[in-house]
Amino acid sequence: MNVKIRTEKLTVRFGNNEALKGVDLDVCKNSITGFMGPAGSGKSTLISLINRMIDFEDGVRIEGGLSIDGEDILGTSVDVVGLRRRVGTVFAVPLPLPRSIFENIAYGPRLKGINKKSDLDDIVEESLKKAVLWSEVCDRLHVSALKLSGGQQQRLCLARTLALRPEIILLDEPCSGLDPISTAKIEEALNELKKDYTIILVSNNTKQIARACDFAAFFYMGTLVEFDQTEKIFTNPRVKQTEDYIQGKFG
Amino acid sequence: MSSKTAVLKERIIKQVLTVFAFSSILFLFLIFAFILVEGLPLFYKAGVNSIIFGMKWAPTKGFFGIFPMIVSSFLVTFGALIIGAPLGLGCAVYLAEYAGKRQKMFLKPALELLAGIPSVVYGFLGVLYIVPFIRNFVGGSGFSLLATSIVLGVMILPTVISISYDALMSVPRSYREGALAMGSTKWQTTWRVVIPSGKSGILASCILGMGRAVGETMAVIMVAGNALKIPGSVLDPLRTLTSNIALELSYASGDHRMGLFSTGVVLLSIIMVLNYFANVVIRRKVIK
Amino acid sequence: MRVNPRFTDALVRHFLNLQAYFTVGLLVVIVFIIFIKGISNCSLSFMLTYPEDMGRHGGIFPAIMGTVFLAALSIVFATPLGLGTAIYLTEYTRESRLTTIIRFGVESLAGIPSIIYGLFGFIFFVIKLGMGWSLLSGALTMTIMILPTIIRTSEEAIKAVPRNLRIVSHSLGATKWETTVKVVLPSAAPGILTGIMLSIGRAVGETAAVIFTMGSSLRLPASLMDSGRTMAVHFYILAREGISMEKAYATALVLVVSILAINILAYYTMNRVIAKYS
Amino acid sequence: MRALLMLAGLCLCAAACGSPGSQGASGKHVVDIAGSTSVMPFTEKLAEHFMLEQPTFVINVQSGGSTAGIQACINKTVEIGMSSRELKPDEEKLDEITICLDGIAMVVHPENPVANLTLCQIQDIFSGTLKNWKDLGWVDRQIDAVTREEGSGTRGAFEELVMGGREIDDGIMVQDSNGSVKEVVATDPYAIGYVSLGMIDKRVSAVTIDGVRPVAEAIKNKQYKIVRPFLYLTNGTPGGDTRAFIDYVLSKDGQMLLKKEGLIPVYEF
Repeated sequence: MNVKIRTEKLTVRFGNNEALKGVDLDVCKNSITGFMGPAGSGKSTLISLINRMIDFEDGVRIEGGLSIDGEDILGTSVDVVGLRRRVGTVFAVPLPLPRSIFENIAYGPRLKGINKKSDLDDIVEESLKKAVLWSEVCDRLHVSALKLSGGQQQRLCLARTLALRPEIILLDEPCSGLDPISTAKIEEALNELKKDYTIILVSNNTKQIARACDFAAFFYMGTLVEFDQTEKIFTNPRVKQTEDYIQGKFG
Repeated sequence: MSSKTAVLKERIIKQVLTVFAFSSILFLFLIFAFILVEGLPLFYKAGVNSIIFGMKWAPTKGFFGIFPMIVSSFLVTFGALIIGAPLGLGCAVYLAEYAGKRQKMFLKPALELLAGIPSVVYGFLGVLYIVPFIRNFVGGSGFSLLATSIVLGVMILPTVISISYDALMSVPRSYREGALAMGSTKWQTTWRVVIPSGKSGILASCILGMGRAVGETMAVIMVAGNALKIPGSVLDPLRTLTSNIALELSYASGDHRMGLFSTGVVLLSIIMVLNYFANVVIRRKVIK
Repeated sequence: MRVNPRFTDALVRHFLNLQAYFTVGLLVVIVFIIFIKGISNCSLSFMLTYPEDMGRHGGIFPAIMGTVFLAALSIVFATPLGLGTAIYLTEYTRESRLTTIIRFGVESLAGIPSIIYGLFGFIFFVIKLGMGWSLLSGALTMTIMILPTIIRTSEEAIKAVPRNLRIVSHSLGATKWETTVKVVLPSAAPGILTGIMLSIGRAVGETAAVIFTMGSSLRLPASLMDSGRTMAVHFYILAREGISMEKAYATALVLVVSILAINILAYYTMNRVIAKYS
Repeated sequence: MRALLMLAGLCLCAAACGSPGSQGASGKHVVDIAGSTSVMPFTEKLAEHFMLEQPTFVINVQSGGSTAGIQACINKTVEIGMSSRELKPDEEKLDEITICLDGIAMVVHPENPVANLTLCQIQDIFSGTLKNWKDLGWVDRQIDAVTREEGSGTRGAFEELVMGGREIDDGIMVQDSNGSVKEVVATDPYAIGYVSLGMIDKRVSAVTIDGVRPVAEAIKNKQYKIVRPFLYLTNGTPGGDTRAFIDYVLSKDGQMLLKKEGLIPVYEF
């Protein structure tokens, strides 16, 4: 098994409130790992550590280690901007920038210094195709992204992340506001993408985790309760809490 | 671009922006420094009392008393408040509580445009219409405390209206609904619930209006008559601190000029105190 | 006798309504007087010709240009400073003692009356720095005077940009500055523009601070170090010295119409912003 | 937006430079003049005519007051300072040139029937002891007297030549230029003030003082005593361009122009 992301005794405190309590976790390369758990369980906090978006929060204290490819990413000397180009993020609500579809996707590549029109054209087409959106928007790339439907916007966000050519993709409850058809399309896209990327999917929807993920992690109150292959977790959980959560007894 | 240069660039940008942000402090410091450096020596030379409480202003003969001007500045300020505040508050209450959406869309910008009219235009119209009116129908030369108060009263309207309007609008809807649900009429609700809740903002609007009136210059020079005595009635001419500076600055040299800067020091102090009070009042509201 | 509250309510409503329309009426009357008295002397040639005999005859071309130069220069100086300050306050720092001090500075500058700016500009730029009565002295003084307006409106506009847009930009690997320039400022542009236009209006209408720093030469300023006269100053001198009431009204008309136009444009832009975010 | 503004600014600059008014600025003949608000209007007029004759010259005329003009001249910020008062001892290092004499006239509203005042009555009015027109044989109405501000050359001359040591009362209205004094007198029927003789037109009427009319004749034969010189000041002997303008002012054309404005020329041609 090829470890991409590893956490060691990772603890995060917001003031007096412990959001993560000593989490040890290995995320495998070229797989989809699902994070599940009720609200406030710490799964989103872990995500925001991996892309260091946690820097925008006040009063955070972090202990323990977090590494990508064996390289620590929590230190102060880490090149955060470079890190975020390696770790793409799709947020819970679709957040297109107020500009055209094309420019949304070209935003990341342009920041990297890619400005040649033909290069950008290629990247945009490739990313949209991977996000299963190309056929729907190929004839109106210069229309404002705000004009797309919610499901299309979320796939646009996925495409925008792919255009960065990242190694890791974090999806923070990407389907929470979407209809079943759009959700299916996103899951379809993810299944194709795992060949090239390491994907982490955060979801409240246990069925989605069961459908889409190779591995699943269950968080509760900041603790990693159980982590294993999806099949095992869903058929034969070791901990009672996990079983209750999967069966919908709380959450 | 390598990440190192990117980090460096960010750091430089942040430093430049910090410098920019401190420019306001720097300017404030420079203004105070230069007004004080030019104005304070005279307080030593002539004595604080003989300036602030001195009754006689004849700087070329060594008299630097600006007490009458301090009094006059306050007189016109209160005069402006007496004329401008009720009208302004009425407008604000109407806008916030009574006006319909369409009416508001027309009234609000129209009232704010009053702030855009240059002060010289107010002064000009004051000289041409208000001063002769007072001379012909009330008495005196027309250049008077009354004329100045009217002109300034109109000039502070936009300040009073917009700030007390904001204060009234920030009173939560639930307060109004609660009172209306108990069977109060609109006016009872406004008078007993909304206005008391917006009290501090309304007070702040009046204090800031006072600041505007104390600081106004050109319009005042044109209608005040600029006599050096403390006015004995509303029909007497008077000279404010601001107009003293503007009237004589171009002719002054030596101690005379210092005297005008001393006037500036006193004016600046009054303004800072007013602003401080306005801030205190507003902050108290925020804390509440 | 008890007064029926409904009756009081209706009475008060009408009274307040009257007050509001009376106040708007003041604006209408002011503009109307200026218009009626000024229009007969105001023509294109009035705006494009040079004054003669101290302004008793001829036009106000140099005063219009003086106004344009002064406003343009002060905006060119004040916008980077003001926008930079606003960006610093909103994007680059958290609320702290430092920001309290900076905000205190901005608020204080906003409260200082224009005659104090005139005094300061006169002693500092005109005399101590030896710039004399000049376009440059006037523009620098005006810069400080309009700075608070630009800072406040820009800050409001920048704050109104949804936080999520910044998060997205950062997640795509943008630095803070890239996020600010590419995402935040374009979204805040209309609000910033409003502030700039209000400042232009302020510079155009100002007299006290300008007359002691830019002087009152009626000639067209040919360089930054030349003295000049703005429309407001020209109008003040025409009216106050009784040089020509006709020309004074005509100048006032040009002055008031341009200020109203600038302000109306500013409100229009601002409303578009409000519509966009609500 | 900024770029747009700058562009607009540049266009305007270009347009401005193309216009005839500033063409001279690129040439060498610039003379800066500043000082007394009393002398300013006349200098402005002289400059206008001079520049018509000599298109390569640019004469910048600023008001600001006698003292400011003298200071500016000492600092060499201007070539010529204008003054409507005599120099004080510490200012005497400047060279002074009298360009003309100016009478100070007492003016009232044209509807005012009071046509003559004694010097003593004027003193009483301005020292605040004589307050009602009734005492001068007109209606029972307060006198709205207007004086000039402290530091003004005209006020200085008025205090010296009329008040004779008595102080101007604090209750008297103050205006800061000849024009604004005239404006008050022209609009207020009960006002009285003093202005430069050259300012008088049909909107105000000048009263006789002790029976003497304030006209050029009376000033020349020394009957009318409220007279002061208008001075041009230079720091050292004036150079070419400055000299050329001063020569014009003292020439027949210049002096005739001043005479036409109601001032008393120093040279007769």
